[in-house]
Amino acid sequence: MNVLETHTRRVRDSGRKLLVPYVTGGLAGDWTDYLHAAADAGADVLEVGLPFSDPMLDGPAIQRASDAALARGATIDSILTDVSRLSLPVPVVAMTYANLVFRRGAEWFCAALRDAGFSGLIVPDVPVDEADELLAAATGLDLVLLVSPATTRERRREIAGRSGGYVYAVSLMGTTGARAALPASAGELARSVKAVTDLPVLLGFGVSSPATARAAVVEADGVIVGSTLMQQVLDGSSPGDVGVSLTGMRAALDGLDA
Amino acid sequence: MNVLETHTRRVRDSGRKLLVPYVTGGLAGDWTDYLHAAADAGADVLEVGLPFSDPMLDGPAIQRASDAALARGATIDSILTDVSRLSLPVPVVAMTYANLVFRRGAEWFCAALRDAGFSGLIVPDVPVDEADELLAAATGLDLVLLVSPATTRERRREIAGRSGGYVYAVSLMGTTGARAALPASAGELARSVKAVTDLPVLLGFGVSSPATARAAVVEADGVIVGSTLMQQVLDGSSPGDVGVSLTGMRAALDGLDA
Amino acid sequence: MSSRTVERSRFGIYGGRFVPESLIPACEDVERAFTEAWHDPVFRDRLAEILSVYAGRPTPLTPALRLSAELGVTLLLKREDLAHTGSHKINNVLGQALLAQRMGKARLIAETGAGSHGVATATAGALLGMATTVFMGERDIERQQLNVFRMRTLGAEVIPVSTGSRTLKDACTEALRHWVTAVDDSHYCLGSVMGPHPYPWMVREFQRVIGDEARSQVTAVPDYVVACVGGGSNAAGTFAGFLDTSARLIGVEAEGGAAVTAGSDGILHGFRTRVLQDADGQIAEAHSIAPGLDYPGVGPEHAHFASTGQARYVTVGDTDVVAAVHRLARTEGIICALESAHAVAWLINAAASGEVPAGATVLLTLSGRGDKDMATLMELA
Amino acid sequence: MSSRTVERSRFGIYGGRFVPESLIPACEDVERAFTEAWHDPVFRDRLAEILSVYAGRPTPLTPALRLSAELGVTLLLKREDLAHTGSHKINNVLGQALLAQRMGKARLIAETGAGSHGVATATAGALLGMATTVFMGERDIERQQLNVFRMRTLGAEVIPVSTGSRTLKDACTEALRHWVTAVDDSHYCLGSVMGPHPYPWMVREFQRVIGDEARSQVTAVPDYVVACVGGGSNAAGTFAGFLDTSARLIGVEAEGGAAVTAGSDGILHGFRTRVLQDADGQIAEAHSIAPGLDYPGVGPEHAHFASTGQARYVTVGDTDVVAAVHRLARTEGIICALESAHAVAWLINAAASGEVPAGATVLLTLSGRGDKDMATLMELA
Ligand SMILES: Cc1ncc(COP(=O)(O)O)c(C=O)c1O
Ligand SMILES: Cc1ncc(COP(=O)(O)O)c(C=O)c1O
Repeated sequence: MNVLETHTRRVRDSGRKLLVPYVTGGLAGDWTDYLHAAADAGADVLEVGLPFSDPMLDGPAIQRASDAALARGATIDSILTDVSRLSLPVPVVAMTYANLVFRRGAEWFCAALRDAGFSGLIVPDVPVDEADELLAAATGLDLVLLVSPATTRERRREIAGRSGGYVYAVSLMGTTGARAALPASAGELARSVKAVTDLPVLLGFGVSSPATARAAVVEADGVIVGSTLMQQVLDGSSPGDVGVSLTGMRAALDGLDA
Repeated sequence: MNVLETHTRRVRDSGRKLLVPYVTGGLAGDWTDYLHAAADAGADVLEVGLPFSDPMLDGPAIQRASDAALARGATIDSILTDVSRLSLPVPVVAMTYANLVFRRGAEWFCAALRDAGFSGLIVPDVPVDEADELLAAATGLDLVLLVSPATTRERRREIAGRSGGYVYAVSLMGTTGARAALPASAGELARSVKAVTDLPVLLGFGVSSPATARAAVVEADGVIVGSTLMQQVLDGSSPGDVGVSLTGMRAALDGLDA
Repeated sequence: MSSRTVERSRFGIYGGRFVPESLIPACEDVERAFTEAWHDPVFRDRLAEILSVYAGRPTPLTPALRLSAELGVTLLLKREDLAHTGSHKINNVLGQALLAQRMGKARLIAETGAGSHGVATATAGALLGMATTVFMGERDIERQQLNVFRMRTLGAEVIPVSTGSRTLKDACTEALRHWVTAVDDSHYCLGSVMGPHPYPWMVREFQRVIGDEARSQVTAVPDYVVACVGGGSNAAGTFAGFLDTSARLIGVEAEGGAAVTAGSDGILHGFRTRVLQDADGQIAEAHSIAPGLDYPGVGPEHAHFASTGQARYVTVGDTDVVAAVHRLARTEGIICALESAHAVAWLINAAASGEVPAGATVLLTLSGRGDKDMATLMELA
Repeated sequence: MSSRTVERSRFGIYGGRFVPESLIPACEDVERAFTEAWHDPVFRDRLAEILSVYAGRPTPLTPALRLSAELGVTLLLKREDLAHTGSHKINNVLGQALLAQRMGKARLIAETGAGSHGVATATAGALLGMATTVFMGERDIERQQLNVFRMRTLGAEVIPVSTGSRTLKDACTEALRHWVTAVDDSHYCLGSVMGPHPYPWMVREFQRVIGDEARSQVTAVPDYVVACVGGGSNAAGTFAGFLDTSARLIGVEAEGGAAVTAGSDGILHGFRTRVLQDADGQIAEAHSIAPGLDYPGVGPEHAHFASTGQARYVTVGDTDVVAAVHRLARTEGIICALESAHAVAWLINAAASGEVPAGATVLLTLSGRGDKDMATLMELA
């Protein structure tokens, strides 16, 4: 078992709900400060986005964050270098799109991630059917696969069986982006995935507040929080501000708020 | 033989070349003064245009003269009334298009012309083949028919045979309008028409100066002068000015100039 | 001309050849050449071949299922909008251009209103390597810029006409004036069933392919055959296929250009017909949102059909026409020309009023596509 | 998906289904439905019927006599410009819209560049009574205003896309994003032989009518078969009719959008192909005067054909393309789309250089008509 999954299982088994913030790499000069702030606020895993010019599954906030990072000159290299210099208390997972993974080859890409200290990898446009090559290359890294409300029972089983680190349950049929409330599909999806795997199952897409986070973990083992944070950064929030947001969610997950 | 033809033959037979100026009826408030001036300058026949909205055989000068007359409110009625009040020393011929002739019927139209004192009629878009009805209605009026450089020998004979007053030889393939010189076709045409008729043969289209007038009557029995006069009127020339122009042409026709 | 020719040049009391003497030989040449060509299987085969491999004939007969259901009738659309250059005008123009070539002419002259006929003529000129000059009213140039650019792209010279109403009527007058100066090397490629003999007859013959095809495409004679009428060529061509049937023939004029419905007998552009005019015979300006119907006269055969009752002529106004474009677009996915939309608009009204009874079968000629009219419609949107 | 499906989803190493998990069931549904429909004679007859009575198929094969003479070759033009809505896009769209209806979908989603595919989709939506939403880059909206208005007239909603290069690539990305939210009631009607499996295969099958018709229209196998390549659907459809012959297949890309010629292996919009990109894999902006070719990727089958040599891919630049529009217009009376003019421009160059030898027979697909490009050409005039 790889580092990431050992960690996520241990947290889950400890009864703690996982908080997984997402930060777009290279979004700002001090972007890694947002990682530290997130870790300090109680994140269990950190997702670092490697921005892609055509992020097909992302809504406006992460689109704009990606564009901003690319406009600032962020590259795979620069982001991995930045991450390699950090010493973070929790595992770091890369989130990106297939074209960046395969451009110089999945082997090269996975090696680069490992060298920079990443523990896992999420590539939303590489569904399980297309994942063989990447799975083969990702030794030492967990490849986190996604399930969606549209995924059939049979596929849920297959995806959960081949996913590493956790299963990323996409709470709704849509792109990333903050929503006021989680749809009913979210809880059902988490429950149905948990029924076929003992991997931690985390809900993402639309988790944007203590309330939605708490709603999510009624069924799920944790949440992934991205767009709402990136929107804050785009609006000028400091690492400290973002830390405060995450602290609120942490508290909600821990049952301490309200 | 009608009044017009009796007159034109007599003039021709006297050795005098016919000068036939054209004036657009209703072109100006004092438009009939131009008729008087023309008569005073030695015109042998006067052509009065009844303006038509779509004068298919006219070039820019007479188009504009027609538009101006219509814009001033000229009607068949108003022009005929104006003419009926004149007492002119030479015959007056109406020149207009088929639609004005047939609108209220050729019978009505010819009667109106006769009542107003006209002696003849020219309708350039009623060729000989379509002229039966009009010829029947035009008792007492001479229907002047046109020949053109494109007219075949056989048609020339037919047209000359049915024309009254004179034969209107169109000097060139084109619309009315002043030209610097007469084309060679003009003389040939006049000669060839004269070969098949003893009616006077007058050249029109492009006769615009003493020189072109003189060139025309090398073969023809006279000239019709329109566009150049109407252009002068549009440019602000008085009846007196127009009279001076015509006097020059008269002199040229009489062999007195140069 | 012989009395036989005079006879043939007439449709009842309408038609004829009221042109300046200078044009008589040219008209006679065209008449002679067309008569010969039309009896020459080689010419007819060549025309048929070009219409097929170049212009996209036969055009389909499309059942308009959704609009039919809404109107309670069975509507069949004869799709001249699919012909090359986007309207039925190409049928006539290819015929005349081949004829002009056969006559040894090097140049084509045309008038145009909507630009459809101008584009078609420029197209035929390019195809056969003949210079092309198109006269177009300044007002039409403004509202049909797309077509003006298409003509120029095809190599034609477009000459703006600034006289009179600056629309089709004036372009036609100017083209005739120009033809007088250029008969030797130029053929006047007239765009509709109008002008001096033999044009109304010749253009009808070139356009009868619409009606002949439609006749062979229907499974039974329709109850109504409907077409818009500007000069009247698409209607004449359509009607030609159904004259010997029980179909009721309906020609739809623009309310502001309704020569048959609102005009009186007159002579314009070389022929006797029904014309919009005042008491003296001054030609009135037509007013239609459809430049191709913005004409105060109508082909003589239609004036004749109206007088005998062989066809019925009706009008619709601009508002209904624009609505009809949108209705057809949204129900059938076809954006037709504003001209053609007159026929559609009449049917919509007639089906609503019960004038066309439920269950009737209606064959309607869509004379052209609406791309050229988008600027006009955009301004209204 | 089963390994058989993975197999079928590939063209060599290209193709595949690189889409978010949310879209997998939708792609599988489309694949299943299309596979069934394509084996169902009722479906195929219905499609064939609509293509014929509605869209104007078969389109002619026109011998381009004057341009042939100038170039010293025998040029045959497959006339997709005469198809309803003005391009080959209607072939694919009618197929997909019928399929969507069969699948019980109420709505069509599409991306568009030139607007041709958007207009075609809006047309099919109107014809079948389905709501239609079209995504279009803001830059393309500016240069293709005519088509935008046509779509709206047909009742479609046109959504401007302001991300990235604001052209076809971004419209496609946005359409995919939108599809994720609307898979239940909406079919994504993709406009070319690209996207996730089964689109490249399905669209090729719907477009093979071009090649099949052309094959039956030629009297002998041509030496060259030429088509422009944006996504590659008109080329794929044309080539499909000649894959088993000795004809040399030539795909012509825009110089500034030459994914095959100047790109490298990558994954975009759900499939592996050749893409214009930087060293990291960021997608480059394409630049072409022809909005339909302004795309940094290419259909996977073309990437495969290029790698095996089954077809050859070449490029031409904007200047030659504009000249080709004018040359074809003046020699043949056909104003083709800027996209299609790429194929013409290549032939003109290749005939001049001797690359296409004198006497060769060339079949060239004119994918669409140029009306939509008049504004662009006017600016250059
Ligand atoms: C599309 C279309 N339909 C109809 C007409 C009217 O002409 P006609 O009555 O001769 O068919 C025109 C004339 O330009 C036209 O462009
Ligand atoms: C007329 C025309 N041709 C070609 C294309 C390019 O598409 P494809 O390569 O899929 O045929 C387009 C795309 O919009 C088009 O509009």
